[in-house]
Amino acid sequence: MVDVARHDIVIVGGGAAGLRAAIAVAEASPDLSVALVSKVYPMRCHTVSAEGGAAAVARADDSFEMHGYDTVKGSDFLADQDVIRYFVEEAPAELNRLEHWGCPWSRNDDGSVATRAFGGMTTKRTWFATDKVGFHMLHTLFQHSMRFDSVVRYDEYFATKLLVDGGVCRGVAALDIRTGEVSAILGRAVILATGGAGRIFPFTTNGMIKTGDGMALAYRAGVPLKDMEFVQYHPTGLPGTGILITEATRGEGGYLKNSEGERFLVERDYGVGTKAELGPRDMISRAIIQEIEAGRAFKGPYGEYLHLDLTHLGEELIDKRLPFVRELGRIYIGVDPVYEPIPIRPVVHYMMGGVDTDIDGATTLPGLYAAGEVACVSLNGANRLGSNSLTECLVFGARAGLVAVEFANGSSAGNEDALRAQADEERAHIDALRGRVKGGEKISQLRREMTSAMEDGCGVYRHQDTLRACVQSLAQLRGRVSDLRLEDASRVFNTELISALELINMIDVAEAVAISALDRKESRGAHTCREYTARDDQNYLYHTLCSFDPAGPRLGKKDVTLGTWEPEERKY
Amino acid sequence: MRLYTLFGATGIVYLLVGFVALRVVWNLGEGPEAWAAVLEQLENPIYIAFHALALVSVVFVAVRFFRLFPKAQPAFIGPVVPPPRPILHAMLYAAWIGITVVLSAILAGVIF
Amino acid sequence: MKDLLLRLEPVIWVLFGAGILVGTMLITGWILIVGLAVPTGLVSADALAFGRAYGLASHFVGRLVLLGLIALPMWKGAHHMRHLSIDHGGAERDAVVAPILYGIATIGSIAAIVAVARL
Amino acid sequence: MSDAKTMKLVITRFDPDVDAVPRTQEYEIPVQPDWKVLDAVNFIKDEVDGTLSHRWSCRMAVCGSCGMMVNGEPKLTCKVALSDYGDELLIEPLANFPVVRDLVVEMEGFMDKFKSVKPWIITAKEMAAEEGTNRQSPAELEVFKQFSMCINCMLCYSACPVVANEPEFLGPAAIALGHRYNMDSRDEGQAERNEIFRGEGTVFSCSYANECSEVCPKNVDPAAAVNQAKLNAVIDWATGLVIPRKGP
Repeated sequence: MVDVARHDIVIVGGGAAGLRAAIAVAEASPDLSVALVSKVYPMRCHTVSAEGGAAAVARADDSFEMHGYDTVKGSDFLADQDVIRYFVEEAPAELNRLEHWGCPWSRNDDGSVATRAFGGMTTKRTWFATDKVGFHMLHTLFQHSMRFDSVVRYDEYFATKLLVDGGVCRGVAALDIRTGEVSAILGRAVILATGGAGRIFPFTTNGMIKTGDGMALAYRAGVPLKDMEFVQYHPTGLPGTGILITEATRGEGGYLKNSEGERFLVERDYGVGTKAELGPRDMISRAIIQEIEAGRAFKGPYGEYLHLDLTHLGEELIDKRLPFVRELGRIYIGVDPVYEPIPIRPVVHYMMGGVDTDIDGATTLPGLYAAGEVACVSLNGANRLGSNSLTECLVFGARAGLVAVEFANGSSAGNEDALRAQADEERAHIDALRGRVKGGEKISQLRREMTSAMEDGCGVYRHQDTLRACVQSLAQLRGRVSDLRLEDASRVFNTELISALELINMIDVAEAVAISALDRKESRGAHTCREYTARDDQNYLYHTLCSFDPAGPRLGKKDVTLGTWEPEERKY
Repeated sequence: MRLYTLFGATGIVYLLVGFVALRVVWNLGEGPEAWAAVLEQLENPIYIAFHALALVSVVFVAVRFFRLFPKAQPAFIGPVVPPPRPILHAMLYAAWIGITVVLSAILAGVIF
Repeated sequence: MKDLLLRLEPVIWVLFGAGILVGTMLITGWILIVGLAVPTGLVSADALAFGRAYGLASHFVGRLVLLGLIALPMWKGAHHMRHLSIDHGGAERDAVVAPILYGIATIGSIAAIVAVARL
Repeated sequence: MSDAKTMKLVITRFDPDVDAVPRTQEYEIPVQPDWKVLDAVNFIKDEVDGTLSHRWSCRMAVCGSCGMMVNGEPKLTCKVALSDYGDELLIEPLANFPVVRDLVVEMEGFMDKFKSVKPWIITAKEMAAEEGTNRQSPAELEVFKQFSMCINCMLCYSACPVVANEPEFLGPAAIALGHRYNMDSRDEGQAERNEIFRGEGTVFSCSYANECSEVCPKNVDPAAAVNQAKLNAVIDWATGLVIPRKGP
């Protein structure tokens, strides 16, 4: 029988959203025990790679109204407007807290926090700590969380299943990577904060760990995934590695140029108007692809690319505000941006979609909450604005934490035997997978097939026929993944086993993305169909829901919450 | 061998230099005969070789430590703000060379 | 002994720091002239004739300089040798090594005080 | 990419379930000219030997997972190019840590040290979120910013000769972190941390070998932090009072 650990709140994921939720619980109810379950040590979580900044109204020339409007327009009117309103109003307090907890925000000369311009934002409202904002926020949150004794960390524990009793989520089964043992980590509420799933694509800014685990966990427990077709391509990734070159490069005044040396966003009409390089990400990514298709791109060993030119900004500004970009350029592509333009191309960056939640982070499964990139609280709609997501992790991480406390206080612990039995079952399942040498499919091979199917079907521009092919390939892969071959039979730090479990998760998530995309026959935000080029509010102003079914995903709809801002043509 | 090991190893030389100097000064207090005797001892090749090694050691220590020392100064020590690192680095060299020149001049009978 | 050492760490570290910084500055000229130039005849031995040497050394400033250039390098030496010992597999023997080394430096320093005081 | 060449990687293997002591295994693999060392290890894991265990994630030198000994030197493997080395490469787990499996080292001791320096803002009175932010001049930020850049990759522990012989030594990264908070104008916890820094196996155990700073992939310069912390601890000890805080 598996070991059982009892807590009050179980949080899965140690990045910004998970840590913020843990801190919220610990501050509000020091007597509640929090389990923080994370497959990597918290400081390794992918929040660490965020670069550009976190948005919140900070200046006199700004307002909640403006931040809200920018966000809803950026979302192509698919965001829920009650969520946006709550978000913009809470954002400043959340970033203030980070400041109080020690985040080394960059400063103005008078000692106030400095802000920079970002894509799709009308004014400078992006708080930053040079260009390592995610890194500093994550470390600040992690270090601050250490002061709370009620937060018990389960570092390098891989959650593989949600434990549900009486229709209420009451814990997770988790694999201790270190020992190979599965245990039941129980609580009266569970918060998912595992982040995104960029690794379902071959070319992504995301770290190796971003495999959509939380999405898959909720999905298989019957919770729908929402708006999965909206995958954000960041306009500026390094060819080859996909390493992110922050939008802050453009916020600080950088130019995008084609092979003719032309600032195409200014010279040609891509709908971004005077915003030029500071247009929203979906539009700029499309513009880059069109430039490539028009033959105005450079050719390199990793495909065609354009230039991000910072040379006019000068060494001093680059060293002061974009030192990480300079480091990344030099190390990973051999280009010093002070003297040469950086080669870039659009790269998968962020999942707008995720586990369907309401404004509280509550899912359709009682006792289960989600926050951060794993969730789709519907702040980002069809396209997220850069620098809203770090703030989202804080605002909705905190809210999910507090609402989960309320739920836990009114909820029982559930039937421990029943929960343990589910974890026992999970252990048997994992034991059968470990060292399964009789299998015929290679992990890396299936992963390659999955990512290439996703690239072909779910790129910046989508075709109905390639999308259909993608859906078919993924359905086939879902079958083949049950015949994985694993060579490593050891229980100790078996990363091959983790890779297998991650692959299974990714295929589920990828299928939800492809099927949702095939169903939306319009172009909105990041979802752009070649055959259906216009936005169609008549037929498609709704959230797509995708639910798990052993026979294949089922689709549903959910209304968009409108309010202040009426959908209008998205023109900058 | 790592450079820091060599740096630590100069400790042996320093300890011995201290004791040799102690012996010299001690003998000065004993009177002219003892003084003459110790000066004669210093002419022994072993002593000369040792002092040559000691000279190499102090130069090595100075070059390495004057580079490391400035960054060991916090940006402020209570109310005191130390000079910028390159300036502190230069000041250490200036002090070392200055003191050495003056002390050598005195000991060599050039001044005083 | 271990507790005493721990409590004295700041003092020892300051003496070590002074040894490496001030000690180096004072001892260089001494080595050049007394250790090398005079014994090799590069500088006339008259410079260190008893009368002149005694006169310089017994001056108030002379005593201080001599005390510095004798005692401070000893602390630099003792502390560095202790670390050298630890860095080469000697964490265990440190309980013996450290008191011996610092003991030598202490005795040397007291002797130095006596040596310059009786001039 | 073309012009692939073949390279031999000698990797330390250790599975506590099977091996009494670590052994080495050789892999001949095709490598690309623009690969980092990590890419080669990943290639082996994915295509040659699924039983090899190592940690990695961000592959952009910021998550701190992939530290290993490369030809005897602690390196962040996603940051160092294969082309910096010859045709053969020796890859071992980070030195001075117990090994869990293959290239995976035990981090718990490090995490305990990390927490022991109280790496959070300590103030007599907490500010409410609605009160806005503290004022901190760019110069005040500059004082500690460098020390806040540590990614906890632990290379400095592998390079430190003191850690090698005194595993309990608090070590470069943890001391640098404590010092980072001590030097933050928003913090009032210096007295508490200086008390910690005067304890056994902390700042005064450092022999200023400077090796930590030599290997640090993020130019944190932990040796500077440790030695600044020494001076502060001495002053704090000498005055017996909290250091009067004053920015530059």
